[in-house]
Amino acid sequence: MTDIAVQSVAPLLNVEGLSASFAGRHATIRIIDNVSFEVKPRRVLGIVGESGSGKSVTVRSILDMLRNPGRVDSGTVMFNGRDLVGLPEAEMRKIRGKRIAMVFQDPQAALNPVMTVGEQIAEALVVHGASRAAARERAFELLRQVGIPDVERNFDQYPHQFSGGMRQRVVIAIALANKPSLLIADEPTTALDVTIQAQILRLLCDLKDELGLSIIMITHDMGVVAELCDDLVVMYGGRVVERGTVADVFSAPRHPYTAALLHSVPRIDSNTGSQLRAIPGSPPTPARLPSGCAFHPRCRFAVERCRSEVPRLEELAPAHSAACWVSAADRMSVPPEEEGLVRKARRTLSANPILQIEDLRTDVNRGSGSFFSKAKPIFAVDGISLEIRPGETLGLVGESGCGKSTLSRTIVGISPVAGGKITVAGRDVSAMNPEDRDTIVRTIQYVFQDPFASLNPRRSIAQSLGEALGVAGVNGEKARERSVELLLRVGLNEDFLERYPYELSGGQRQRVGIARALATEPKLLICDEPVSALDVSIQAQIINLLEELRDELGLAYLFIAHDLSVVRHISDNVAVMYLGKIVEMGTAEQVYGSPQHPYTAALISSTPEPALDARQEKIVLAGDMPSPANPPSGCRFRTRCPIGPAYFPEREICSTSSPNLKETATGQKAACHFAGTPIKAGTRDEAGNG
Amino acid sequence: MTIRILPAIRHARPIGGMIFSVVLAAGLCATASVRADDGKPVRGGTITVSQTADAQPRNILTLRAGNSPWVKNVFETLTQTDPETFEVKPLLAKSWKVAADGLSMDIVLRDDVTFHTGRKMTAEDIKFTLETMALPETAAQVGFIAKEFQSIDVTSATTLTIKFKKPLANIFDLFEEANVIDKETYAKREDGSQVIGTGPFKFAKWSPGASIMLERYDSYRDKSLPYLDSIEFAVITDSTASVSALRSGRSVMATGLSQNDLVEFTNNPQYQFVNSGGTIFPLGVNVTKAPFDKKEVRQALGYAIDRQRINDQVFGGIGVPTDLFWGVGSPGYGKDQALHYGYDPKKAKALVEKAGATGAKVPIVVPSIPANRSIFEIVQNNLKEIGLAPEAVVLDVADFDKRQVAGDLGPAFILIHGQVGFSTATLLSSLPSLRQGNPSGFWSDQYATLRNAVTAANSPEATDKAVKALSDYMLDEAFSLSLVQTPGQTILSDTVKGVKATLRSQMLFGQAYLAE
Amino acid sequence: MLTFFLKKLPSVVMVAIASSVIAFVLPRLAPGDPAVALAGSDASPEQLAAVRDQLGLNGSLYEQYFHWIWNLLHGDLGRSFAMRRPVATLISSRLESTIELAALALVLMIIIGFTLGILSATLRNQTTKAALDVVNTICLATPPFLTGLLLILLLGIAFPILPVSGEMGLLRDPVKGLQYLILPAFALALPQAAVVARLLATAINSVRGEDFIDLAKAKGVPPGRLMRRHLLRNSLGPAIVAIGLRAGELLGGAIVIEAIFARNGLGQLAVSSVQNRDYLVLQALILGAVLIAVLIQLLSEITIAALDPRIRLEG
Amino acid sequence: MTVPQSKPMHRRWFNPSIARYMEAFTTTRGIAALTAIILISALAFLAPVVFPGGYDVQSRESLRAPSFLHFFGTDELGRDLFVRSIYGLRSDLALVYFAVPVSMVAGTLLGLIGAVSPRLGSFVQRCLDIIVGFPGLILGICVVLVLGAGWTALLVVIVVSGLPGFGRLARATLLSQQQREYVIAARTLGVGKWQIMVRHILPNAVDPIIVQGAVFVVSAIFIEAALSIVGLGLQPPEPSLGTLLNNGIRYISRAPTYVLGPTVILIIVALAFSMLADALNATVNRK
Repeated sequence: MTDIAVQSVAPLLNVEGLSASFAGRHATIRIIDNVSFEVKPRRVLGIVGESGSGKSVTVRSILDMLRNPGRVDSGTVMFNGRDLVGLPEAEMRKIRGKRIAMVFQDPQAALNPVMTVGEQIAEALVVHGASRAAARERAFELLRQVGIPDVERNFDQYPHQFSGGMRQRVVIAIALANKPSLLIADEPTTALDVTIQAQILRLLCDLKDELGLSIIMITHDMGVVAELCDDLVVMYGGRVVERGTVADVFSAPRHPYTAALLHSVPRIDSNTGSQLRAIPGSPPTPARLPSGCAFHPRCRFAVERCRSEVPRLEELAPAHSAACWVSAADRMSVPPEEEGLVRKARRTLSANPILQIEDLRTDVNRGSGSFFSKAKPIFAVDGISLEIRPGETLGLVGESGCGKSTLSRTIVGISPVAGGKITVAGRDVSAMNPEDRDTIVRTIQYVFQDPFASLNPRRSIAQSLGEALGVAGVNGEKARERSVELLLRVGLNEDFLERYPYELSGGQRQRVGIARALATEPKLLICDEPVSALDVSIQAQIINLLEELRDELGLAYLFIAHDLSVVRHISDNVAVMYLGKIVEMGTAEQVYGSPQHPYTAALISSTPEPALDARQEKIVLAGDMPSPANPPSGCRFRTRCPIGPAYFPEREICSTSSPNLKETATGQKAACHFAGTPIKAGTRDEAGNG
Repeated sequence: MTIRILPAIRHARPIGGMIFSVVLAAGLCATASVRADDGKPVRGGTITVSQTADAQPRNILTLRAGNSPWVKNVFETLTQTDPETFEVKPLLAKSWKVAADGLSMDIVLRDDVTFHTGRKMTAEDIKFTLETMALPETAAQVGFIAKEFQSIDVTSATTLTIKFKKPLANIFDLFEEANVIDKETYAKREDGSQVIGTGPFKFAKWSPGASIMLERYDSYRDKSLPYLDSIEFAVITDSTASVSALRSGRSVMATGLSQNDLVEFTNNPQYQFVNSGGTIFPLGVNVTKAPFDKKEVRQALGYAIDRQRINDQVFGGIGVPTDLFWGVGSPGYGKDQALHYGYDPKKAKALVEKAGATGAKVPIVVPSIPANRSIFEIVQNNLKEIGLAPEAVVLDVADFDKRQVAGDLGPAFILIHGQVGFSTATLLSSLPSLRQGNPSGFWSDQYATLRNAVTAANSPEATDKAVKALSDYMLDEAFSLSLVQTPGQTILSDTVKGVKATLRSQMLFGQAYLAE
Repeated sequence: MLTFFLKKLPSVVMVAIASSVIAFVLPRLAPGDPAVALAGSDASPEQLAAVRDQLGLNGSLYEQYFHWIWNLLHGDLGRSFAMRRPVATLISSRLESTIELAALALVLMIIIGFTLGILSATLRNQTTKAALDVVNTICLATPPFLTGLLLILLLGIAFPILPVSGEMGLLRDPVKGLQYLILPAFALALPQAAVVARLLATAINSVRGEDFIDLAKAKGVPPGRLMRRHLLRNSLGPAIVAIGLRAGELLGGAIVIEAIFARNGLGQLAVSSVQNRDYLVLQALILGAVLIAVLIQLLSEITIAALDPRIRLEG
Repeated sequence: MTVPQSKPMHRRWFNPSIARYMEAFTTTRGIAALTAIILISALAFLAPVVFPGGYDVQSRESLRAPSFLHFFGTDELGRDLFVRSIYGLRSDLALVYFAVPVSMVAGTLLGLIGAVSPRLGSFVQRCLDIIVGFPGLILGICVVLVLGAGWTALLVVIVVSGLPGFGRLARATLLSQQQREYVIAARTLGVGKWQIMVRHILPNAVDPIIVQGAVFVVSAIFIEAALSIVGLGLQPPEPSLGTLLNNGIRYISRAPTYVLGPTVILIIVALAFSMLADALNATVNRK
């Protein structure tokens, strides 16, 4: 990622004053307004912004691919000296996929489920004039190029037979088919796990160098920007608020929003004693954009002028522009914020665990058998033991599919227990009879990932809270009082009672979700990815709230997340899960400070950090997590393990015996025959698949 | 066009009657015996006849609409009445003699008759046939006549003697319907696999619900007959479809058409009407149920109903509005009596008021047949005018029939009887409306006496007198009111000649041939 | 596939048993008597009783049911009361007419449905689209018997082009047979086609919102290919379910159409056996229809699985 | 990027779902459907006021062609066909307005039984499958025969015919809702099965059921008409669109205008309700 500053080279793509809007039934809504930027050859431009900032609309406008009823209002998009705006559809089709290609966010959805991957790649060539045979030949080549193993066989597979990472590789192969000069990647790694994200970022990086591509990378993750991009455009409320090289912007952000964004994300190496510096409020929706500078309601530097006049994007330093009245006035970068508030002291921990799990197993294939045969059991949770004491937070980390959600659902009785023992508040509830459930309900509550999905859209907040209070035996006028109390507790107020979820922002909804969980006055909250569906600027608010509640109410948390930084920030203890088993468990300091299991080490290494100094060689795991229906023998991690038999064939023990979770030299427990072995960073792709 | 789904059943009813058509012949263009034969008969050829009801080979001894077009071509009877002269003519019987006391009859048979199996017909077959007619499961309308037999004695292969329990004036009604059957194969007729008779045509094939095929019987006793090689009877339940079949030349003859479809052919010289058989539509009331336990109310019904409008609007004016059940013009059919009840709603209303029945609810049971439903609509309108409150109880035909057989139809009902053509004596016992156990629940000593007088009458004058006396009594009691009698009409293309019909509208193709 | 059928077997058997009971009981609950159809309405009560006895209708209901089931398991459907023929013979003699009608209607339904559906999903011009919508709604809103009637009025009476009543086996005379078939099949297919069209259009429009369509567009795929390869194949599911549901209806539900167009199909047989209370024929028809409906349902599941590699046949 | 919605119509005292239905009647299609339905219903139910003479005024003027005196002509018994058509419409609408809601409620409950007992739920589903498998009209005919022709039988037939459709929809909603996070959330809160059904699943089943209800109105009228055509509809002389068609068909060659009036009315009604279903569907599906 060498920084070749090529200021003089003519841009490949020049977007100038681009505006687009959606024609609604009642009004036309401007989605992006006067967006300008340029992409230089062989450079990666990052476009960063939260939901509703207009970043996707911007790139779709470039290719005239706005969904109905969107349309480009004005502006020019010069590509190779030709204006793409207003180009006839037939002409445009010759550019799409041929000169400019696109990679989408969700590889799950981006591939046609009823066509084989080979066909889909070949189609990209056929529609631009290639013969069938040539297209097929080239498709094979492309599959190899993007690192798909066993190309002959996989060519005729359907997308659903591929893992998420492999699918994204296919999408990239489609994009590269016609050797385009510009690749637009719309959040290409957001839907992927950390280890897979690392793989894909590495692949993009390699391809860029290999093919001389220019890339527009859309993301909300400053970590990804730091890792991959050369130039950066920050968008907010449909406008560009800051533009410059990544180095310049990261070292001296000129717009308060950029600065706040950079600081609101927890760092994997950060001190856990202080609160996160959250941005107050929530990102605006295009339909109700604040007047003046769209950021002013959330900006701590806002002055009167910000409320009334839209700031122009001005070059405040060489090749570094920002749209801010305040920084334009003093031509200075945004001053760093003072340290976050230090949290209140934690309550002392009592000795008796509130939740204790011993050797728990959950069969997710139960009940799907037929009249004639019982279904083969699939243990998504396979022999897990852990305990949580009052006031303590256990962070549970793992990639999607590792069984962490199944574990939490088993604890609250949604998934049936197949084996082992669950003890809640001293009572063995494994049988899940009505009294057991009663104990669980009074002790444990659940905060869900998606605050929209977990609130019934047809029920007002008062009704949703009332339902929870009803279970706790609080009804009538009392319930209302209590609801208000709960709302205040989570930072909302009485006004919200009569509202419906759709009137609330994501952060507000998640607050309601937490309030609902608190209604029965539980001792333990299970937080299942409580912030991953939220915008970056909101995540910090919710994490701060959870920490506050924990400290004030003495709650214990089982905090499930795939984001290692967040887990580090909030947790006392951390457990790392892989394929139904815990592979490492210890205090946050132990696990993050000196990971003993190679999987933990790889996870930590793969997490992109929003800092330039973080650009270092990563441990990139090869391949995907196997299916729990068919786990590998011995150590379940051995197929991907950088210190396992895939690289060190002499380590046969990994294939034959399953390692137990045992104490290591540094104090935490790890389940690895070779715990603590140092790992060489680098790609393991070549050997990993096969 | 009629969509005849349930109503198809209607054609499964017996129809009959030639007397009726003779009377109408003067008024209508049709003639009974079809067209004077012009030109010489030609051998060979096949024709198609369309009929609306399916054949019922099981019921060859009963009058059935689905059998009428073909059954007399496969089977023959002892005697056959000339529809024009009413003269009883010998067919399989060579001669007969009734004893002076009227209690026995000697019959001499032809000796050249063979069944289609090739076996010679003997007196034993006649005995078997007549005995089978009497069996209840045969369900023959005239079966009750055979029950009056004391004995049947076969005296030789060609002679037999029948002894009666009492003199039987209507014995020829029985003979006319007693299709002589083959004792050996009778059981196999049921599914149509072997339908064996002595007629000019053999029963070749039956596709239930679709068609019947008749083929020439080469060993028929008259070597020149029949002229045609085969006849196909296509079952086309839909009346309009029958019309198109006729128009397209696919069929040369159609039976069972609705009045609406016939109207189209009235002025077309290429087609002829054969008015034969017919149907009586009576309105019956149960004399044991209020308000019809009062004679005034029953008589009021007679005055209330506009029979002429029923004839005009439901039957296109083709029928005869009449108060009598007997064949129009048959012995004892009193023209004045037929018009006994004129349409007089005022009088009817007064009668109802007098009886204190104003506002009485009258559920009327109606079979789900278009004609009956339409009649009901006029009847209920008429009854409302005289202050009664009629309501419909429409029953599907199977349900209705079952209740009619059981005589359980409630206070009032509109029936349909297809027995026009039988003698009055026979009708008295075969018509459900009139017989003992009738759904009107009506029976009296005087009624029984008058009925017996009709049955016993052995001269035209006596019959005339007895029937008129009975009619007077029935009109006064008004337990069942005949509303209208309509002829069943058959339509015939002029490409086929020599088609004849029996007294009860069964078609005879023995001498039919295709025009050059 | 075999395991799929095996897995479905218990529920199919259950449906079969339940429908056999219903098919047996329901017609018998209706007042009326198969013997009346034979004895005639003029019969005396004694004559009727004698016929009943001859038909074996005097046994208890249990006896009759188990007798029927026993014979059924031995492949004997029994004998029609009214027509005195084996039920199997009767049904097979009507089968051709019904199958020809249903098959042609099915083909028409698919052709018309897909054409209308694809058109209404692709048309951009709002006016034509609205017009098409109205046409579609009218088709949907007009029941088959009405369509049939209007067709008879138009093509049978006003402009006599096609025969409007009767039939001819396709095997006997393909050209004439088709002439007889076309109007009833069209009347039968039209409203169903509108349903298919509507479902297909909805499905296509919802698939249009999928990311892979954007990807295909970003590849530069032209509209025709986009429709064929991407939109249509992913939208077939609901249409196939609808076609499956309708196919059963076409087979058994052509009753009114058969009446209007004077065709001797299974629908007419069913109606006449209801009228005659010809229980055994009716029972066989009902049971057959239910089983065919179940079979068609399974077939559409198989078809959907064959079209969509993601779906595997499961019990 | 989702299309941003303008703020939905919202009134504090309104449940948002009711508000959404109201929104259906702001589209052209919705307004047209609603207007048509209100007009049709008003005309039908005010028939005794508009035509106080009733539907059974007979005369000798049979089978007349349409004229200013008789808009649709007269029938075989000389009755005004326009009057009879309106009264017939009244019968049909009365039938449909009563039977369809009953069928909707009953079908929904049957479909939702699975929430209480999954076994019972799939059993009920099988039973509904049998109803679907019954050949066309035969089920209707059998029911009418058992109950006797008339209002009751028609009501039962319509209700029963609707059950599979509503039942399946409700069950589909049930199965999808059971996977929804807010239902799982309620379960983890310890909310009872019945309460979950009433609070979460039922309200979500209502949308598709109402749309299907509007669609089924059309089918219900067709069922009435079809049964009338086989002679098992309402009892004479009470007219219904079906009996009018049935009679009209018999006179189609002599008086082709006979069937036209009832046909046009039937199509208008069907069209209005299809459009209503469309309008509701479009609104309900707009998230």
